[in-house]
Amino acid sequence: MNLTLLILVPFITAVLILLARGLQQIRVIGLIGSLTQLGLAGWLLKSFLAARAAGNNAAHLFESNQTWFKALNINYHIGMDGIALAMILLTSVIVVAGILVSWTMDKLSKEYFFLLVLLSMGAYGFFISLDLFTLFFFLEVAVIPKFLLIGIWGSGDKTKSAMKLALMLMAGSALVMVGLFGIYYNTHTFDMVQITQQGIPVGVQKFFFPFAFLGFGVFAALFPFHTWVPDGHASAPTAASMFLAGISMKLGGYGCLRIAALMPDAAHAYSWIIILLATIAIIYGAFATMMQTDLKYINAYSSISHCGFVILGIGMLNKTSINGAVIQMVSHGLMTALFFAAIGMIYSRTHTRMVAQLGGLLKAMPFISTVFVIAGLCSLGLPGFSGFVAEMTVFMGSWQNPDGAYRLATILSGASIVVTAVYILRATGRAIMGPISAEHALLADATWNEKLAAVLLIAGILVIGLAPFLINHLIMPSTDAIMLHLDKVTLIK
Amino acid sequence: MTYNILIQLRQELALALLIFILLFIKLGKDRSNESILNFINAVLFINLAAGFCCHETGALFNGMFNTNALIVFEKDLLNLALLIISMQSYAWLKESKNVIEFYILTLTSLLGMFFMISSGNLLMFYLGLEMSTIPLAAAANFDLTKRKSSEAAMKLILSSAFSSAILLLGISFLYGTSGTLTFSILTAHINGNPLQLFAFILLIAGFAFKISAVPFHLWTADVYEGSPVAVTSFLSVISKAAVLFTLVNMLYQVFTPIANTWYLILVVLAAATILIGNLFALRQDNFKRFLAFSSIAQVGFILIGISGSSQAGSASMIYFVLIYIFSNLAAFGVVSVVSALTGKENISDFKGFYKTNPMLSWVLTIALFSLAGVPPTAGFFGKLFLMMAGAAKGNYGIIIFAALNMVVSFYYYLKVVKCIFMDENTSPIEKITVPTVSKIAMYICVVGVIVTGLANVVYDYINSISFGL
Amino acid sequence: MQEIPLTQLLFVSTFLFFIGMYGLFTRRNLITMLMSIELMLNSVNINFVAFNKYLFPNNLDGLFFTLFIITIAAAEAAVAIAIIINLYRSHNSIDVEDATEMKY
Amino acid sequence: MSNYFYILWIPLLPLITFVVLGLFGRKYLSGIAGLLGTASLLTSTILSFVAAKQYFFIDGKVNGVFQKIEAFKYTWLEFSPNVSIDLGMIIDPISVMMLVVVTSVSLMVHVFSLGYMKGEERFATYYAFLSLFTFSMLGLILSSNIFQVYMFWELVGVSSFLLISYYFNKPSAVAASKKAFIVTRFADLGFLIGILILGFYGGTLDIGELIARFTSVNSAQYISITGASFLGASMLTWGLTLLFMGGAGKSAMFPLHIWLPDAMEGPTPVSALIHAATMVVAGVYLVARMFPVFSMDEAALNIVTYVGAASALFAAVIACTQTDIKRVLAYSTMSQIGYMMFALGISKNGGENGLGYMASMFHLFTHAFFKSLLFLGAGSVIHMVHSNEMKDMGGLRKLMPITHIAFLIACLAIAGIPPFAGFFSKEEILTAAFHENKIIYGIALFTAALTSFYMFRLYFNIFWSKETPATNHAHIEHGHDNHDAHNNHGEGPWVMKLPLIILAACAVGVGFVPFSQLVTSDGKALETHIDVMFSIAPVALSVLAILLAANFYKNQNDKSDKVASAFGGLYTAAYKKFYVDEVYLFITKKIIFPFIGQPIAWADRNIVDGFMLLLAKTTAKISELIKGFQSGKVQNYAIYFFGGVAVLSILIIYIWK
Repeated sequence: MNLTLLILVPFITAVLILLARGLQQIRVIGLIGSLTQLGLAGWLLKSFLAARAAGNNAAHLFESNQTWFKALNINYHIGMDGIALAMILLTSVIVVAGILVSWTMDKLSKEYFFLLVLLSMGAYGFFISLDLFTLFFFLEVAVIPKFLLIGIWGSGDKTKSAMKLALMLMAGSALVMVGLFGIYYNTHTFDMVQITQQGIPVGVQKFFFPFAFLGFGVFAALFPFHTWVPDGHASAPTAASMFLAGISMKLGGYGCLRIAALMPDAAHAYSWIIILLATIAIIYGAFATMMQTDLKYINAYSSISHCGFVILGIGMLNKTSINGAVIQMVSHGLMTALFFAAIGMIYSRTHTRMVAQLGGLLKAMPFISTVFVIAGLCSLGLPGFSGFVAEMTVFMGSWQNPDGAYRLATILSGASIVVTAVYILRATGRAIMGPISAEHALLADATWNEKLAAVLLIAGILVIGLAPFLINHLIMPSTDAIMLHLDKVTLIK
Repeated sequence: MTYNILIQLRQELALALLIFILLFIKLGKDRSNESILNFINAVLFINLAAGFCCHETGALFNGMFNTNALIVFEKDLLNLALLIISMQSYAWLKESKNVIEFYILTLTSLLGMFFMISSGNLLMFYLGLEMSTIPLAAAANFDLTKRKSSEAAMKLILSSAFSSAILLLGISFLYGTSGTLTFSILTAHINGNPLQLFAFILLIAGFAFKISAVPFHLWTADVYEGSPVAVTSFLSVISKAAVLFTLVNMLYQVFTPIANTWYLILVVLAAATILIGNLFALRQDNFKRFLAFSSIAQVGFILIGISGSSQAGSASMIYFVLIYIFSNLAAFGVVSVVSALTGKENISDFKGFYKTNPMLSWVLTIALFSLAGVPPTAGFFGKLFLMMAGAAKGNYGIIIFAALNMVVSFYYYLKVVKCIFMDENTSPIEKITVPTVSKIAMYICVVGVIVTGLANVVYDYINSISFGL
Repeated sequence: MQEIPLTQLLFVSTFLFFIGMYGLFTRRNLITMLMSIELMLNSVNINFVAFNKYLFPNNLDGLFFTLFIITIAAAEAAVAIAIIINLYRSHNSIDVEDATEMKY
Repeated sequence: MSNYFYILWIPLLPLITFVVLGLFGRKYLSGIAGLLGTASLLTSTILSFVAAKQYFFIDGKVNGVFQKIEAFKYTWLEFSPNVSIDLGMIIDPISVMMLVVVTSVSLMVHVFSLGYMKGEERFATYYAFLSLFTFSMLGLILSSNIFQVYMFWELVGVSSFLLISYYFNKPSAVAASKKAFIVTRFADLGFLIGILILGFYGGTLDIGELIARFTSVNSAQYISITGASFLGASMLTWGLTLLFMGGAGKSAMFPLHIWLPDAMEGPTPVSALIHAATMVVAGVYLVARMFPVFSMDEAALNIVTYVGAASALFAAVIACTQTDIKRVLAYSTMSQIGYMMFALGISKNGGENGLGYMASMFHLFTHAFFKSLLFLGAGSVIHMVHSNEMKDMGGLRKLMPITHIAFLIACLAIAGIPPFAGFFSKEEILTAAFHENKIIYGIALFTAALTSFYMFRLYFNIFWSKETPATNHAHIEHGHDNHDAHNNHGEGPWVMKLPLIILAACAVGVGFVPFSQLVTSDGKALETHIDVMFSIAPVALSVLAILLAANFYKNQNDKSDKVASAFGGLYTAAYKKFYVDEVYLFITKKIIFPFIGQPIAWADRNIVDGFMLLLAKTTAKISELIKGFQSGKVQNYAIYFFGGVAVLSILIIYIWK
């Protein structure tokens, strides 16, 4: 089983898209490529579980380690644990959905699909990397497509948003780079497996952890580096929003997790700051969402709040909370992608995203409205949907820390679910329910591709929401492995 | 023995021969520009290919002239750059009346650089330096009728004469304190007394002037803007690369006893260069001026790499220069074609460029991304390796500073991309028919930009032939 | 005859160098500026010759260097003057302040 | 232990119905959706009765004690090896009792809706939501894990939300549904934190385990939870109080009750099911479920008691002044749930002292029947007159004889007149209160009288008052689209009458169920008897109140207005629901939005984002400032060049030697 296939398939798809002619060919190639990828991810899951069942307890499966730049000890080291696999599955689902909702993109369609596929390639590469250099490489690969997607196909103040997003993400990756250098020059390797084995001196950890963690934090919309999120998401075209919130923000969360595992001492030392920032992000994001009037802004701000849970879970540094953080990443990815898909569908019909100008859409487009409501309910953490599982796991985990301030952080974050209910219901009440305006009454409901995309994402949400033991089973051994490193602390907090 | 000389001097001899051939062609009957250009490009290609054929380590003329695998490779890089520039300038040169003069000037300058790189003696170094500079001043004035061109040439010749004077003063003090001009003997006499340090600073200032490190960079932007695009490319890529190679040779081999001193100087220069280059690049609208400041910022990164004073330092520098040749020349190639065929050189003229010229837009975009250091282009690897080399010294301050500056640089590169792809324009530059030769050159650059990074062989080879302190 | 000490020669050359530099900084006529640079080069020449004569009389490195500097300075002047002439054609002036079109 | 696995089908059938109707109902099954839903629920109901029979009368009792049986358990989400959310089903007296209540009331509502909701555009959706609610409620009842309770708790919340906003194009319905969800969500936050506290100290989330650990005084868990304290109260008190906060929210206890009256915007059968009989008693059920733990902590129980009593009185006072019949019923529900709450609060665990517990459960049981009957009756009336307002009604007894009789029975039942069901349960509560706490007893007695008064005020206003029935066509609050077709249809089809008749029978009969033998705090049978001497006071008070109501409202007159004006400010305050809504509005609209939300949103745009922009602008500004270096004058360049040399020399030779 060669994981490089995960990068090759999008690559080939991208090349084929460049060679194709006409929207029809391009989108079919894109869809086939993304479906192949989905199938590949599914097959990976199957072989992963089979290998685990066969008693293969290695931390990373399907490992392959090739020398890349020998002189600098940079290797193309790939492998996959349960967490990475969960992320890969998430990515592949969102990519298929993203291609489906872009089915009728006729403006520069070749470039559009090409960039979408390129973006997904970056994400896949990122998740399978076991070498920090390749990790960083793929992290940055995914930035430029975002810039172009927003800037060219976006709406509103698109160039400004695109610029802000690209610059802030680049600033984040610059910080990451400094952190990685720090690791490299004190361990002489980029290989995460080796680094965890040999450990990093505590002083080095303490100096470089903030760089790397905050750098990834920018990607994960950590307060106060989140300001690219609202504008970026709001301006992006539908599929790009989905990718951005569904995949790209996860790169940050995943990176933060890996960094915490690499530098356990620093993670413990700084955990209170991480938690502080995450709590602020959660509460602040939720209240800021409450005041938004644009559907995309609502979802974007709520993403800040939800991604705060990821960081909170990581910052709490115990097994349950980290499990929760991972589930929250997957859950938020699916949920927010679904949300953006629904908003995109509404926008393409009504040509407005302002809540005040919408109303009673349930009457004209029951399917889209239902999708919207489902996304909303998932967002506010309703049992049966993935959001509940994720948030509750984070709460349970973070509550395990008996320190009073940590407790307070948990309670405050918990309070955000009330605020979430407020803004979700406000938006739903205004846009989906209530009286419908005459001009919207005759709009058509979702088309087959939109329905398929929504169903796919909802299926993902439901699988996690109804059978969380599945994903738990997948990621738990990997979290255990991470905890092994995290508990190897040499300094007492 | 004679045979040996031929091998070791073969690149210089080839250039000299070519210059003579061109002089004879000039004397002979008039030929069409196309045939001359095709001939020259073919010869340059053969010259480039021949460069790779064999190399030998050795010294000639009592250690005046050194050569080894690294030096040969460096010269090959310069040959390659010249070939690409020549191909890209096809459209411009075709219309020019003085094609042969252009080549004579640039080839002479290149020959000077070769000697400079190979020099094992301060006198040889000085001669090579001047030989490479003076023809360039003349070349900068190549657009005889343009005001800006003569202004640029004037600024170049005066500034470089001044810098030569400073450099010479430095050399004279070095001579005074050591009594020798030969590098191998000089090293033993370097003891770091104040006069020697002062002399060294003067010498470094001369180098810094050539590679346009702040605050010795001020001529750069004006000269780049005023000169014809081909000359600008030459200045920004070849001339800089040659001096960088020489600088590394000298620092790593001659001034080893005062390594700590020059490390500090390099860090200070690097910080200033990156910062000022970036801050000025932010505001530029003229494409050449913009690229001038961006190249200044790039030099700052190179200085960080050099300051690592290790094998990785010199390898990453050469590697980056190779990447820089591809990416900067790809950018200049597009500007050159556009400028030759439409006369437009401003960034704002490129608004909506993608609608009319998608191919050129992509070339330019990829080039800019490579300059900005975005994967998967090679610029990413180049910049990262430079910074890794620099970080090896443990001075993370400069690395953090450089990392933050990368963000600033990202802004202005993206601004250009934004212009090309996103800005609306009612009258964009019309569709441009690119001459095939130039197109090939651009493709070479683009392929180079992508392959150089991802394929590890390039770096591995460079690393295998480079050496550290 | 008493020998002139090296320091005095160096003093002269330094003096000359800074006179040249001052001229370059302040004179606005391009030709004068060029001449100022020649002064600087000449001061360097004095340095070389003096060092050679006083400190390292055994070989002639310094003297040779001086010869080359003179040659190169001549070449440089030739190109510079050609450029200045061309500048005069387009600007009708050889005032350095008139050639400041490109800035910022 | 005998096999109760079939109980799994009781919640599962409605779930299947929900999925089927939700996916295909709208397109393919809109005609038979009602029948499908009803049929599946009928099966569930039968299964519930089978289960009840098996548990109570065949094999539930071992050695005279009803056992707790875990019929099913599956680890759903593991947090850590000991702490996990398990999906389980617990069979004990209260859960079986609730099974019967929920399925039968739900069945009645299903049947009633066949007529009431006929012709609605989203008929299938309605039944899908009803099924979803029934599923969630049944799941809640059967939960064996406290986190499982929370999950179903949320699910009932959302199905209530969906059903209240069923008439989604009516802004008031949407607002009401939002309010209901958000207020209960707020309460649920307390519930969640309570769970976290109990789970943390208990080391498990399994209810049985929790109870076992916290009720044994020597267990490590009990010692640690009572040992830890915060703000002067032990963590046990905190945990239970927060748990109760969740319950109070769901059960509309003061001050979290504000959503209940508004929730009446939903279709009336929904109100009957959710907001009268089942969901609103979930809070009572939760406290009962955790009662052994509650009984370990005096402080928490006191809170339950006083909140319950206060709510009972408070709601009863307001109910006397409301004119919307559904709102009257809503406040009456709140008042009755207050009864149940304080009954739990004054109870002890086990034995004779557990009378309050048993009484509370008994009242929950009887209340479900007569209150749903009242709502369905009100539904019939509203169906008829298309208005919720008392002033639009009157004299309806002739037009709607069956409804009239059923309504009367229900009123008598709630008023506690023997031999109707309410009498028995209320009597037990009063007895328990009398023994435990005299203040509570006083409040209870007064509330009982008020209850009789406002119920009969309602009754007389609807069915008597005017001689000729008034029908109002102009003002149609009700969301029926095709109301004309229903006009002058008497009492509607038999599907609407049948539930009334059945429930009326229950309202009369369920009081005779030997409840104390079946449902008690410790599973052992409890001997109770009706003390006639004790019953005289409450019954007499009720009768007096009924007579007063008859005097005021049987015929149109202005006596009531005079009394109202005599009460003056109190009346107005009660009519305005004591301004609790206004306080909430003030807090949200005047404090949270302008002082928290807006500043944050503003700060985000202007300070946080502004800072990023400022960085960019400053960079550009600096760039602008230093452009003078590039003056274009070659002499300046040379000067800077020399300056650079000088600075470097100074740095290297003099400073960094």
